[in-house]
Amino acid sequence: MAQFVMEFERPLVDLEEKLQELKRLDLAADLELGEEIKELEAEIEQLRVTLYQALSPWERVQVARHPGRPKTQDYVEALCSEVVELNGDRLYGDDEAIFAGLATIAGHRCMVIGHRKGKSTKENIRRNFGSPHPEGLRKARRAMLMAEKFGLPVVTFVDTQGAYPGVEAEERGQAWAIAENLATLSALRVPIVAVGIGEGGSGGALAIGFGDRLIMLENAYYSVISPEACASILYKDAGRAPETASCLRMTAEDLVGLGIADEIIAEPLGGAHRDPSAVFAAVERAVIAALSELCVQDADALVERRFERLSAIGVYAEGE
Amino acid sequence: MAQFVMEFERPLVDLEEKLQELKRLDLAADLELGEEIKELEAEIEQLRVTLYQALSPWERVQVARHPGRPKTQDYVEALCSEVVELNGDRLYGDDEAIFAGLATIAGHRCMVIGHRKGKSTKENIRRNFGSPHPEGLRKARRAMLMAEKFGLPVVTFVDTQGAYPGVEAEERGQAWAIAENLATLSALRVPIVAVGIGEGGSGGALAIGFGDRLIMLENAYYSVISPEACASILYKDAGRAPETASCLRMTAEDLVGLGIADEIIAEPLGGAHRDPSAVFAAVERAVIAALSELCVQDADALVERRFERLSAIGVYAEGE
Amino acid sequence: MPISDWFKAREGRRYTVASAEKSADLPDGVWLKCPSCKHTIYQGVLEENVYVCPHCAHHFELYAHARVLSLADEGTFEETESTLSSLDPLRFSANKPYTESLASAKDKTGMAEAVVTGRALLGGHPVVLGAMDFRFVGASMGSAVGEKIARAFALAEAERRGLVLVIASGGARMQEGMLSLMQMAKTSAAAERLSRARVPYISILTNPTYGGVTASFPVLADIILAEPGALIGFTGPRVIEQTIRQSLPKGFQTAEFLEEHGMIDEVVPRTELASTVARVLDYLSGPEVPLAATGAACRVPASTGGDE
Amino acid sequence: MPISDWFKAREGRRYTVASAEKSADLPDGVWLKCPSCKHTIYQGVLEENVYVCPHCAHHFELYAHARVLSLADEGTFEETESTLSSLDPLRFSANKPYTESLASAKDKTGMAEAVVTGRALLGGHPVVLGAMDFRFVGASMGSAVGEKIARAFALAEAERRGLVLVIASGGARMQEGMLSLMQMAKTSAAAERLSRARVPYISILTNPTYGGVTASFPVLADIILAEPGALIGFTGPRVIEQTIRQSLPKGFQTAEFLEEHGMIDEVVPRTELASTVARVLDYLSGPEVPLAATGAACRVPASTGGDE
Ligand SMILES: [Zn+2]
Ligand SMILES: [Zn+2]
Repeated sequence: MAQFVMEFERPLVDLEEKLQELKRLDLAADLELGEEIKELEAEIEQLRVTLYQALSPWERVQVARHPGRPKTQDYVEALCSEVVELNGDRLYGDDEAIFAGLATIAGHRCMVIGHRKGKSTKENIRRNFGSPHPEGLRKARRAMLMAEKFGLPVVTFVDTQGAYPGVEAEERGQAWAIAENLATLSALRVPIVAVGIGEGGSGGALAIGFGDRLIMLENAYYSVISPEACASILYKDAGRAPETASCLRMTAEDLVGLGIADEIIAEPLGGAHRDPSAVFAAVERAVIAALSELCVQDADALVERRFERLSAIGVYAEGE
Repeated sequence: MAQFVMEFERPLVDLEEKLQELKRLDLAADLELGEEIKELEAEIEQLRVTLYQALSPWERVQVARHPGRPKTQDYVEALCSEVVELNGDRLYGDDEAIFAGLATIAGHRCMVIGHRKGKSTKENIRRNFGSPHPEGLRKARRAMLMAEKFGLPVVTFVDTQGAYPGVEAEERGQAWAIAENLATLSALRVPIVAVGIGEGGSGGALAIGFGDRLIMLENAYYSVISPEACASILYKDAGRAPETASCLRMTAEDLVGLGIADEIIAEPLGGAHRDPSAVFAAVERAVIAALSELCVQDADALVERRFERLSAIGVYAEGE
Repeated sequence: MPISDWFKAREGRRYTVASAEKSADLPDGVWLKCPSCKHTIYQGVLEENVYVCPHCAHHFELYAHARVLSLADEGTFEETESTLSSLDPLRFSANKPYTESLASAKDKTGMAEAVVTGRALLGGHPVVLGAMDFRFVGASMGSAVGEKIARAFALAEAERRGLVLVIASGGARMQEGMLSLMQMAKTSAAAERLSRARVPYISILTNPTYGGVTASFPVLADIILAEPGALIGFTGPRVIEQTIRQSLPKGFQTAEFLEEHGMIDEVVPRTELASTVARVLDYLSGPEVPLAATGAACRVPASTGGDE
Repeated sequence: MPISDWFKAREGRRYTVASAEKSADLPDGVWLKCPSCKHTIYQGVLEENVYVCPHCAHHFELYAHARVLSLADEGTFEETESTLSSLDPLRFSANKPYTESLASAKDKTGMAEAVVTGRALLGGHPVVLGAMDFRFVGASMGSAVGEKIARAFALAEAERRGLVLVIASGGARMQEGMLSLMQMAKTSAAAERLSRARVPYISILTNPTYGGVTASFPVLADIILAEPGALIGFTGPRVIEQTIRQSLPKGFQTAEFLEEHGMIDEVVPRTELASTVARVLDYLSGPEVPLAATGAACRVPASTGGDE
């Protein structure tokens, strides 16, 4: 498949294409274009750094949504062994927008839960583009409770535009399913490590997206509302999303600043899709470090700290 | 509405009609038919006793299914005050075949749960003839757990032909819903008093139909399979249900004999529909007596005794 | 005392009572028009009827303080955390600065934030009582609302008072970004604690209840009531229509629709809310001694007969 | 050792292994015909393949003892409660006396009842292992089956062994009337106890699993697996068709249908069952010290690295 190009990286891609052309010439005609190639490579390198090293929030959103970006199932494949997938909520259905399974990460036996976007249109339709219905969230909750019952830490991969906004989802209690997951996560007696790997869309993300640690990939975002929806409300113009993306403070760095995320995992220049295996390794290191710290803690203390951590979130004034 | 006549009581009804006729003649023509009337009354009284005092199991099944027989909502109306009905399973729907509600019985605050048959065709369609879908059983389970949470004893009224045998019921996990109720009832930390008031059809009945006490109305039945279905299987002839009704040992008396039911409440001659208020009073006395005994018990001991009671049910051989 | 007198007694605070009262600056005895049946109604009559139209049962919007007073036993409501209010942690200024929205909401309502909480008696039961006010930035939940709700849960737990919350909300408060989203987790955590402490919690969903607020503490109640016709959901109807490109079924997301779909316990007219809540508390509010300490299986032993 | 040798070593017991073995009295090397793809298969091949057709993956009926042996680590299965058997408490004699049905079932199967239970190792994990045999009165659950199942749960709890049960059943055993129905409550109570003790329980639903048995202990497992194509439900398809007066959707009540409807965890071919169950037990079977005693949040502390 042709490389997907985000708008802001067009100038870089143009240069890269030119470089490829030069290299082909070099080989084909055996000409001495070495100097030109070297110069162009230097130029590209500089542009790459300029372009990628200080991405705007809106540009990061583009990177977070890049179709080639590693998805939950890529992390499961790269990090996990001995996987046993769990299906179904035992109430209504099995939602393929949510993955849940027993899995081993570097020797740690865990319960892994994640939003599951597809990699092709066909797969995306089956997985509803990673937007869960209530039965998906209830499957996740069943997995959480099983993890608690058998003393397995929970690792979640967050990557969704949000819970699915459809008639049937409302009929089957989307709000109820989300709220019950929040309550369950808040008091679960095993460690919970959440990793923001791409999109973190509102309640549908939060329903599996917090715990004792929140690790964010550098270009992952997490937001109360999508920048487009926010722009639609405020300006009646979704096209002004680049502005609202900044206002909403939804980047990994913002989240650390707000005391909501703990840690940022650097991505390769250009985004996680440029070198997935480096990202997998970094995520594995971070998850293992978190688990090593959390798993030996006393369960009561763990839950109490999580509650205090949640309770402390918020900025407000008191007094007349 | 015309009095519903069960087949076996036809001779009695014929005599009763004749008596009414005589009485009308007496009044209209001012004739002295007093003697004839008295004789007929005596004859009727004797036939009534002969007919009703030793009902066969199959005749009891007819009484248990009598359309005029008091239903769960009649018991709720007669016995309960301050009722707060609970609706919905908070997962999928609200099933009108099941009633659940907070209610006060002679000063005892309880959780009341019951199968709810309709009294008219229209109501029966809405209530699915008292045959629950999974969402009804899950509403019942929610009520059980709420009762446990707030220390309220559970009183159930059992009256169903069985869980609904439909495609959607299977799709939404009828077996799962029943089994979860059984597990929940077995370990619930509050007293459970079940009252068999009419039909006790298999798993759909059992899902709210056992606990620390099982009180059976004299003509209520409780069976692993309907006598018709049993006859269909064994004889390929549902018409032989009168025979299988006897074989299956499904009457109140049988259940006490088998150690499954604790107590039988006598019904007026002819069945509960002949004098509902007497039945309500007797049921109230029995329920209150059971609650008075159970509510002061230690919760751990209560649950342990219930488990032992269940574990002891069964007749089998051991040893070569 | 009637609600209007109570407000007069607290001069200096510019509380208003209900949406129909926008003509309250007119002299006493003013007539109001019902937007549903178009009848004109004497304001005093409307007030006596908890702002429910006596002709068509239309439920007028009822502001937070009036709501609280409509539920509490007369003279028993004592507000808590009344000075807790929002800041502007994100310096949010897309289109209109957040600080301006807050200032105008305060000015319009006389409230410090979108939720009022306090102690009260309700049907004789000690409760913590709260209500949200849609006029205040759409009763959206930012840090201050989340904190007040969380404190209401904590107070209910600490004093073992039943918790009664009247909900209305447009959802999360986007001007506080992720701080707002996290209030969903924070308030749900508080609800879970109260639940484990087995203190009863009743929520009353009113028109409108939407978004991230719906998907947190309101639906975690032991008993969920709703006012007739109230619109309640996670995603708003317009967004759903845009997503599915179909028009929505009739009655979609009404309280009645939700009852049919098993999500709420009962649709209760406003005029019967106080008595219904009191009745529920009769069942779920027990003596102060926790069950575990007595060992007995039931809250009300047989010997006491039941009527406290 | 191969299953057939194991049986030879236990002479005097007339266990049979699987439905295809009805030609087992023929000399070694007999060929069998697959009812699905009509291929003829060498019996030894079929046996090696756990009675799954190597051509079309048709799953032949597998009898209880063979089933247990197919899952247990070689030579580790020790039967328990092997003498527990049914009586005729109702003196049930409609059409055919129950005692006759029992006698012919015993004769046909060489089993005392429709379920075999015992201790075993499975992937190295100590387990309690059980399997039901459809040939024995349709593997229906009467008092004896209920008691054996309940004792299997109790044994698993007492020795903190994972419980693995392979289900097949036509439902309750009507010849025992209400005693049979109550086995549903009794076995579910046993399952609830094991669950509260946090001992893992895996059920494997095979063809057919129906009626009151489905609606009790089998679906209360932590992990529910099923064999491909197995028919599983509460009400049988004919009764449903009679009720709704419509024909049933294609694939209705198959294992795959149930997975789609969220009721089971995974459809697993018979050849992979032992390894799948072993893998699940790797996760859910912990050390003998209960979690509460250590205080630590997780079963496997980080320092141990994981591989036991
Ligand atoms: Zn009106
Ligand atoms: Zn084949």
